[in-house]
Amino acid sequence: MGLFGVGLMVLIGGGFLSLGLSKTPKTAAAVACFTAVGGSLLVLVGGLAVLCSGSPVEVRFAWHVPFGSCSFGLDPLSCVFVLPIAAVVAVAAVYGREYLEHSCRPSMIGVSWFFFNLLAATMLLVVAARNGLLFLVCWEAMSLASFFLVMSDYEREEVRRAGWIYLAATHLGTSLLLVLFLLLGRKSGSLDFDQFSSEPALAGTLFVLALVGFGTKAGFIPVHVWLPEAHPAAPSHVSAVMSGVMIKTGIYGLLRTLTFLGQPPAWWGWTLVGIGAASGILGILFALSQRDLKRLLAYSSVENIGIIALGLGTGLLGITHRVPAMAALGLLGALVHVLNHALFKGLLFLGAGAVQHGAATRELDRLGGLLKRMPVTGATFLVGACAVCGLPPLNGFLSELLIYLGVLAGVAEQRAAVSWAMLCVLVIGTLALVGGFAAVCFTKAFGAVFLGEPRSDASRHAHEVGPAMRYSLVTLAAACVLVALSAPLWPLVFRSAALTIVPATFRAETAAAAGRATVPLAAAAAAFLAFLAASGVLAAVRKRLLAGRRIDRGPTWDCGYAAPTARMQYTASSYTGPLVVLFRMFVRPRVDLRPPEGLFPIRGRYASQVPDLFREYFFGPVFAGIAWVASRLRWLQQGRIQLYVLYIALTVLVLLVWKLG
Amino acid sequence: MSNWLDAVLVLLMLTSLWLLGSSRLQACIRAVALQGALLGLIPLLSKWPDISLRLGAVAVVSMVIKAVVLPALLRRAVREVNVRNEVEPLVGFTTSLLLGIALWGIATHIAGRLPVDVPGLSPLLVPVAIFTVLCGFLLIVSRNTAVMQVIGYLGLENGIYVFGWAFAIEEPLLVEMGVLLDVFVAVFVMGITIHHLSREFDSIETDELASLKD
Amino acid sequence: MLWLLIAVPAIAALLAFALPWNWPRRALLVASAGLHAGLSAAALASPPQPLLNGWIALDAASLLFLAITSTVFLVTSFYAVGYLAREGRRDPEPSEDIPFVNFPEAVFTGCLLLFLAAMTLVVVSHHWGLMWVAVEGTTLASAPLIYFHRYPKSLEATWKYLVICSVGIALALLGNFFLAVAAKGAHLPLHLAIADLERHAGALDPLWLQAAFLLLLVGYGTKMGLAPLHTWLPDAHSEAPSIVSALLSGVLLNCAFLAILRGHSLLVKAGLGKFSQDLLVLFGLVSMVVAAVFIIRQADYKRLLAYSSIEHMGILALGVGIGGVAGFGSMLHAVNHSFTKAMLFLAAGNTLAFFHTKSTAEARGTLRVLPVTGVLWIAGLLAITGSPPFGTFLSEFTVLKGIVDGGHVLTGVCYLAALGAVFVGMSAVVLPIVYGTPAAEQSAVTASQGPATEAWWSVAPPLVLGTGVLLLGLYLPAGLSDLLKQAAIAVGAQ
Amino acid sequence: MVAPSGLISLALALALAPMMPSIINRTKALFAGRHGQPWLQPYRELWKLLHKGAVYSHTTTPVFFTGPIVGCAAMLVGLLFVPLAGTHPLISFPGDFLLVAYLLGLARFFTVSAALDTGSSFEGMGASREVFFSALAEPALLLALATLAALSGQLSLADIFARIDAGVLASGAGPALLLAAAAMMVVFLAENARIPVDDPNTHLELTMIHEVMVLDHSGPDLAAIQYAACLKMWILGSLLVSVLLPVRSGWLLADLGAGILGLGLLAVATGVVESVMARLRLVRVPQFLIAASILSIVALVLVVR
Repeated sequence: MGLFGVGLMVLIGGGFLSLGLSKTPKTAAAVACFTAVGGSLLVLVGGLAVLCSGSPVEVRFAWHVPFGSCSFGLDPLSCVFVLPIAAVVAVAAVYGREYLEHSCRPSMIGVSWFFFNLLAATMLLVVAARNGLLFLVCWEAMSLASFFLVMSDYEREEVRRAGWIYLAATHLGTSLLLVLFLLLGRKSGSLDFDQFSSEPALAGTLFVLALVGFGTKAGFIPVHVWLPEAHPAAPSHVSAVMSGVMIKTGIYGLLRTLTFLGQPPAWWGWTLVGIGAASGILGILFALSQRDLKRLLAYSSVENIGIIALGLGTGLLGITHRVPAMAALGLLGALVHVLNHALFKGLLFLGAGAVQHGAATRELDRLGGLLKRMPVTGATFLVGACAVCGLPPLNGFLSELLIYLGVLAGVAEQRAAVSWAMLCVLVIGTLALVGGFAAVCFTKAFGAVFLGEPRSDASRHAHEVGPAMRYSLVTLAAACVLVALSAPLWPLVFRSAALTIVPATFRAETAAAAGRATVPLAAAAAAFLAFLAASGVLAAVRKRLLAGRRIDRGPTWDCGYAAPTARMQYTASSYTGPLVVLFRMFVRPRVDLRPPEGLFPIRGRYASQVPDLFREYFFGPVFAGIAWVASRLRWLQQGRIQLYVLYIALTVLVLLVWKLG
Repeated sequence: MSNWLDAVLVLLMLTSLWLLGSSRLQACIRAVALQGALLGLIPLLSKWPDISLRLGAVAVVSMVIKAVVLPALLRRAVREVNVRNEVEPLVGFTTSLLLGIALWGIATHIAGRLPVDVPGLSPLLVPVAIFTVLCGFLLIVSRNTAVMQVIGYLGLENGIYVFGWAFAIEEPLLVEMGVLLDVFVAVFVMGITIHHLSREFDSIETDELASLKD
Repeated sequence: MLWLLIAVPAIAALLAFALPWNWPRRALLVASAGLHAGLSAAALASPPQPLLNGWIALDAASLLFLAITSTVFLVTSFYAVGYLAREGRRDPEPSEDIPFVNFPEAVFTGCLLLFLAAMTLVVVSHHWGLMWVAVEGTTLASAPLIYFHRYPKSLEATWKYLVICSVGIALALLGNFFLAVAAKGAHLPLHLAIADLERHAGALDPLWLQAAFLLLLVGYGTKMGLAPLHTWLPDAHSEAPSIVSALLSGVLLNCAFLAILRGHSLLVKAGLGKFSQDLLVLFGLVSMVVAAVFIIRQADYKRLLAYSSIEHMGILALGVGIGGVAGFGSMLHAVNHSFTKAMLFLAAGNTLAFFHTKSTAEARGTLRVLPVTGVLWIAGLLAITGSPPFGTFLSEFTVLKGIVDGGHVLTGVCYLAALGAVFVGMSAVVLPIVYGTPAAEQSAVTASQGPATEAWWSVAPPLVLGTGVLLLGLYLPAGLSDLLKQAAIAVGAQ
Repeated sequence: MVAPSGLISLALALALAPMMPSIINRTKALFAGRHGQPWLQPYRELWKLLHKGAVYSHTTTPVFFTGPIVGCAAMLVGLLFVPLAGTHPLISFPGDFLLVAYLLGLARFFTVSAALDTGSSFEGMGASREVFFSALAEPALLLALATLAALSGQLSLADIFARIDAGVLASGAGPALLLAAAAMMVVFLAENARIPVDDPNTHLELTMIHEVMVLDHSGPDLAAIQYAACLKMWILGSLLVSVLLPVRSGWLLADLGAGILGLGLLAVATGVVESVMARLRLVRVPQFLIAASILSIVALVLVVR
């Protein structure tokens, strides 16, 4: 806890320092970056210490506000989230220092760093808070810090819109959390977590409140709408932090709430599984139909949150039906995926930032051939892409494997029930489908950005990013590989965290089951090594075979069509065209087509974009409806004093007659 | 003296109806002045014969103000802005009268709900008071000129004072302050109105005054 | 001592009317504001003896609202000095788009001080009649302030303010008479001293008491701006000079609220608490919803702030109606709202002075042209919508806690829905004001000589208020929270 | 767990995998009334390619030749876990079939990337179809495997197939098994670029899927690709055969023989299908694959109920 506290101090202090130094941007950036890295490393060490010792620590100070108390604590569950937060923040800070130099007005750099450090600190405080009011204050401070970071490029209209949507969404979500905590603290009258308790009658309500309130931050469908707007709008190192770790605080909140609610009934698990399936499939469908690289990544975050939800749901069902393996593997899968997604999504967003920095656009159909020009970015992006598709030999595979095994373990127990088949179909079908679609999505992303020929001058003249950004990319890529190769470690590290959600009566057997999870993971790690070895050998053989043979270079085989131009390449949109057409029920591209006409057509035009289904057909109409009703009611205030006096008279009469009559 | 008091109350009620029914500003001003005078009579009648000096003084002062000063001010205002001598109703006079009858019903209903156990108090008093207040409201709401709204406001005040005289007579501060306030409001409202009429707009239609809205 | 509280501003007002020179008058304004603040501080330290056999006294509630009044007034008086100095320099011919054509400054300052005196009287008076007179006095003193720029719209606003408030006040007078009747039924010595009535509350005639409360609620509610009696409020706030709007919203509404609270506590003491609580909750919810309706897509930022005041008056009423811990929350919210709203109106004043328009469509991008004011706007938005770490969050949260603990499901849903709608609507309007792209000419100006330098007097006072709200969100001094608790108890809201 | 006996089936797989396409081609030739190519033709082609130089496009990057390597390596590692009929694979652990499935995915990812690397619109088109169809095929395969897992109550291929013997068929799980097998057959055809999904020996790039992706590969790279394709067919084939051919004698040689025989028959069957069926229109293919998923879902419900 000591180290943790010091780290927080360093983070916050650095933030204020850089705010004060904003007259001299370079020093401000240097200070903030240094403190961010240092602080998060301290925090990382502190968190690891608690995680390994497995014994929670708490500190409490008085706080002179009603119902508030400054009580912080670190238990395994918190630390599971502290780990990725600290790691991603540190890397993003190193990256951001160089990134901001080129992309941010010097006068704003100090402010931007202030909010960055604040965001980091508040995220850590959220997972460490042990008092409802404190949690809410940190939670909202976190949202506001990230809101200001999203708005940092506020000259652009779409950024302002994104910021507003984000602010509105997070605020509405939070208002549900207020009720949640007040209901939890209702019996004891105190808002300290250790005083929380839920009346059985209310548990369902509380769960729903938590699901929607925290789901809004986490990005569950259908309350994900802010996510694809805000993440592209933010500076890339911020998107990495937001998408990589900030949305995970929503998952943390959900888990923390579950620890108060006791034995979960079956429908909680089913709800989570359902939401997970919806978020997973729709999220990846929206993702693969995007044309903006960062929007694509944002939607893919929705998909990954869906996978986490699948794991949680499986785990809860395991608890409900007392299937130890299912509970353990499901929860472990979810938690491990939290870490994995933080790493590879952070990596991908940083990569996207590098692409934007190098080629000055995020439009997939204007990019191409960057691998030659930005080799490091390209290679690391490839690693991230494989990881997010859950492919071996990378970390993404581990968490999906755990979740698969959790479900199969449940079924293998031969509980005869159709609902188990349902579970299998939902979870396994979703994971498989999502895996396939993710492959589509990220071959599209990687191929369109880094392979083939450049589709625009900007990308033709792209240049590799500077050392700091390269190093941070490489660091995260290496982290993905290392997590994968150290697979058997993670169940042991995360076990105690997963157990905090399991009711005490059921802990022992769950713990045992969690221990058994190391076997497949160890085998998987071995397989990874085998694979790496095999590809190494094959590469050597190929080199050996080609040594001294004739190697020609020529144009790509164009099937007899002479001199194809770069613009004739298969574009990203046409690449996913068939899938989009197959699922046009969900993915509705808005096409603006002006075909060439006449004998000598001057120009034609074709533009298509995919608006968010739920924003387009649900939230948009609802908000418009409310505004419409409001505008209808405006005649109440239409300026005639007679009417105003009439209101008073009627009020008096009605009240007198009603209350006395 | 209670039947005298009742007579005065009935007269009050009739003046209110007269206010509702008359189409001439001058007539309305006269009606409101009469109301003021009748109002001054109430305490004297209800306390007859033992009338303290203070009571008499207050009664007289209020009579002077309500029956003389304010009507004079109103007339001056009307003269100054040389408006047509029309009331310009939003609601026709017959309708207003019918509404007046309805208001009388409501007033009696409410009064019925509010029993008073004060010996020697006319049963007419509460309904008449409420009725006068409601008529004041009706005037403000249903007439289109600023002056008529002032008149309506005065009618409403008169209604309230019926209460004041009847019950709160022992309450020294209230009444005097009330009188004081009447003067104030009158002065200010009139000042503003005259100002407004003479300077900004060249009519006293309150339609002119509907530019601030949503 | 108590006399001084009222006399200082009153005498200063007379002096101000008399003084022929500008700067001494402005000095007088600040000086008397400071003195008043000092006196109320002293009163806080050691509550003075009541006067006029208890008709003028200071209980906890009075102390609280007195503190709010003099603090806000003191802070705004600094703004007023700079404001008057600037307005004095403007060219005199009247026109709508250069709005600042002044009433003689003397009248303005004098009325400002009289306004303060009247409000102080409202706060300290413990006698129904006296309080009523004082409230009427605030109306009369503030009317000329609203009419400060003499053009038709401000005239119209003043006219509506006067007529509607007078009608309301008249009903309050009727309410007072009803109280008298209620007391007469109980054969009490008939002077409406609050203390006496509350002592014999049990003996009062319940029917007349309820009727009286209805009338008092409607009457003073008109002044406080509870929907649907709020109609004067947006017009007056949008047309008055920003300092006046700040005082109207930040202080005057509280005074009217205090008057209603006195009635509420009387009913509570008479065992009719349920009656008044239900009414307060009803009016609170209606006000919040109505405010939300008009805040959505509001085209005039000063009207926007006015409607937000209506919403917060709703919250105050709701909190007292719910009672329990929510009563405490509502007291705290009164403090927070006064500071925040004053700050926002002052920021609006700076914006109006720069852009010469109240239209949200044209006044955009303050962050670029008036950096500090822009920051004030965004901070004010977050504060007024009750986001942490501002004090308003604490108070709204406390009110919600009262609702939840009381198990009022429907009320809670409406409360949260209204708050949510207000937040979404208000942020949609204010964010462009802060972040939007300024119109061509302003951006040209900014491009040529950088963002406008903002005079200290125009930014320091709102900054002070904002800091206050922020601190209240992070730390609630024990003394203050005790005062709030006692105040809530004193008005029967606990 | 590790079973040395797995080495034998591994060696057999490495050696015999190229025979399957050869058998298929002979069958088709038989139906077409031709004599057909020599039995060892695939080996000859591999040999020839391995001794050639290579031509690379200016456009390409290292991803281009990494594709075949990764693809081949993935298949080799996959083979470690795949049992043939009753025999035990070299390694097995709970969930190994998931690893195999995802290794196929990895191979696909890189083959597709390599195709996109050339920047040719034809290869882009092929890549697009490849990922599209296999994304739809993946649930069918995994759900079918899940059915088997549920049926046997085991989580590793070895244990699963050890439990699926005549006894199981007798115990009334037959229909479920058949449905799962049918689904796997569809996946087998789709993944191996066979009619009715793809046509390995069409000559029009516009209609190709798998072939068009490798147009630009040459020399050892192409050899790696073709060998990987054979191994892939072997892997999916032996999964299918292990379901359809419940011979669990316990004698290694007998089981192996049965398995290889089964693979041969599978190849013949594929050839027959290719000869008698026409290729589906591309827009029909998704329905074909989704139907496969539905088959395995039904199977799953049958088993778990």
